[in-house]
Amino acid sequence: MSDSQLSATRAPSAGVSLFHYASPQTFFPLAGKLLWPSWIAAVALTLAGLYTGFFIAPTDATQGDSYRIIFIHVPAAWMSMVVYLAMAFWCAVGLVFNTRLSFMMSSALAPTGALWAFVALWTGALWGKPTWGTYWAWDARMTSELILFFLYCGYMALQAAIDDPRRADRAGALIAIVGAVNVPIIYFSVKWWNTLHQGASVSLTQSPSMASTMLTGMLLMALAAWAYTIAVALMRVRAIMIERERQTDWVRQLATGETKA
Amino acid sequence: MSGSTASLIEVRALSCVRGSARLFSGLDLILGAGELMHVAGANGSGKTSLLRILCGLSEPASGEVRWRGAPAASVRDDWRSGLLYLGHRNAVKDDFTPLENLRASAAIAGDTTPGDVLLRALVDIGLGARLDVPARSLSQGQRRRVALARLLADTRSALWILDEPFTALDTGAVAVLSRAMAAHLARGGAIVYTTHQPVDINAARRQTLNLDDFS
Amino acid sequence: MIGVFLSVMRRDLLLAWRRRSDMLTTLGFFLLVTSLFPLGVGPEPEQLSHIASGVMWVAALLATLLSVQRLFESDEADGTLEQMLLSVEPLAVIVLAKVCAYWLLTGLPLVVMAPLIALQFNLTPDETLIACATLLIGSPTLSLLGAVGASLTLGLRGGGALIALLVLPLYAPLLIFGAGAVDAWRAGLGVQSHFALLGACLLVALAVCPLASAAALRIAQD
Amino acid sequence: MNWESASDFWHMGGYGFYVWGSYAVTAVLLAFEVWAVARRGRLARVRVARDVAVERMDERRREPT
Repeated sequence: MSDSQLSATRAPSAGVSLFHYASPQTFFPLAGKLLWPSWIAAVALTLAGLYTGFFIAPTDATQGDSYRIIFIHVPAAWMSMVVYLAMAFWCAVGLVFNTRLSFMMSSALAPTGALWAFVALWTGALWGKPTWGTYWAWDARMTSELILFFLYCGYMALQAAIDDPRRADRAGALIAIVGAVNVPIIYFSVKWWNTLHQGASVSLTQSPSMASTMLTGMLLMALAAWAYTIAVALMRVRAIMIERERQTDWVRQLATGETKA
Repeated sequence: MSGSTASLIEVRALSCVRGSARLFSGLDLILGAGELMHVAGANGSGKTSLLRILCGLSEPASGEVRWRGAPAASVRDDWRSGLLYLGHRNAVKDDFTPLENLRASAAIAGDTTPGDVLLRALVDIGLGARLDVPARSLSQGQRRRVALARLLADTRSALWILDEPFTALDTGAVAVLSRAMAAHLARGGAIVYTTHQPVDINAARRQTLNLDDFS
Repeated sequence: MIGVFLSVMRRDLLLAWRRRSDMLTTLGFFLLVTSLFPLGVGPEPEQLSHIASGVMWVAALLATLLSVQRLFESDEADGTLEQMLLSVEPLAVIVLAKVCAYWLLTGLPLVVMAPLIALQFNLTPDETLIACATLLIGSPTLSLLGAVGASLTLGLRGGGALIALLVLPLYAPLLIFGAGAVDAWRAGLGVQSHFALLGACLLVALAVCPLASAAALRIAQD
Repeated sequence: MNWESASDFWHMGGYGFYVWGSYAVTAVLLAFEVWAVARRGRLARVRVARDVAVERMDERRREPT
């Protein structure tokens, strides 16, 4: 029962030098190089996914064409969880190795994760109306998604409320990690509650009529969502780096165009 | 008192950033047994920030703090048990009497000084007549004395870190405190303090650190 | 370690005793909120007994949220928190002592008052017992999670709304397990699993929350 | 090919509102996010460039004295 492990991690670590790209200065140009491939992949995969989803995948026997919402709903729901885990991962790395860049990564991911959670909720509601006859059912997935959305909001609100960037990073990291520990508990509890109160809900992905082309469309869209998330997070982390490091020489040279990145 | 090196606390290439302002940088200091260090500097030069870094409440932006020759973060428990910090806030509860306050502070610090020593300290610092009065009805200077009584009762700490200890004290209390500081130095302890009023403390070895030189 | 735990707890209890009237605020809030529900949803006994445990749990949760944000406030304001951070004793133990004192002052009274509310909401004696037992096991977890929120938002503007946003999502599982027990009992199902899960939550919170809260306090004071 | 005509496509088997409601809102949100992030990056650079320019002006002003 000692907090010395936790507080000891705040000391500068000798291991930092191992992470070559952990310094904002070296990561900035790398992020810039990765940006265009990510955007191209995002656009290409989206086009391929939409074409497969709308023109190749057949109409579903039971749900009709309303099922085509899952091409964004399912990837959005996946991404909202993946992004939260990625965020918590970067926060943990930041706390352990004391790397500023990790905290910047997690702040860069949060708004996109919240966006995906919102999209999952929105499309879930619009899919629920024709399928369940109601926009909002207290279904286990939808309820956990809603709580996940609130977790994102809490993380961002906490960071926004703290002026000192170092305190904002660390306090945000702590709540992100506590949240990540809680996500499985929340999902389990909501699922458990749900089975007690009503019958099992219609499952989106386990529908027996799921044609392989439908699955292909969904996977393509999921990959597109990955690419988009990477691209937009890289863009945002570059902006954050400039904002946070505005007093350093490399940012000043960058902004005045004296060296190209 | 383990540790073979002479220095009690040592700081290398320290810099401190608060918000977006750089308070000081490139600061080195070494403090050994029996030494008194007065930290001077203009308002906002980072005196309080330096003291908080010295006791581990704040992390420096860069640089290193060493305790008895070892990196302070690696000997955190020894570091904490070897120092006594009094900030400009008194840590005195309005609803407690002076003695209750002193007992609570000792308990929080993990200090097992017996009750009669604490009582003696309160009497020595001139609060003998006000032992049963809640701190709420004490004057500003008397509340400060409640906090400072910890120093008089302390025999455990090697380093005292005092942020404006003389503020709000009358001449009698200043004399008591400076005697206590001199006695601590004579015992082989060290003191880092800030002050706005010139106070003569009897010390064999003294240093003055002006933070304006490092801004 | 036990010494510092007991003396910090005694200190907090004594301080609260010197300001007895503050203790009643949370309890008053709890009773008031639960009493307002029948006015909002109508006085049908059947309906009231159906929502009783949910109402009690939501009220307990809000009452905790309202009071827990002051947990570290006065210690921070007068500089005691700095001394706690500098203690030789582990900060997590000090935090745990404070949370225990806090629970005795705010959580336990709610549990004691719960039968009164159960009476108002037309619960049978069995159901009352179950509702009180869930609160007894669940409210310490509310206090522990609340302490993490309180230390993260210490000294921030808009702390009240922020702590709600941070902590309420984490309260969801407790609400489900806690309020669900009475429903399960009424449906003729066993309530063992509810209590087991509430107990598991409490154990996890006991292990994790004091450490997380201690880390958050160090961050807040940096 | 699933669709007879463009209007058939927009009709989406009677589920046009739900399907296009989902896709449109998602598209708008993503577009907004990209715009906002690009703007944030641009503004950050502009602000740093301005700070540097102000500092240089200060230096130049001080030089003659």
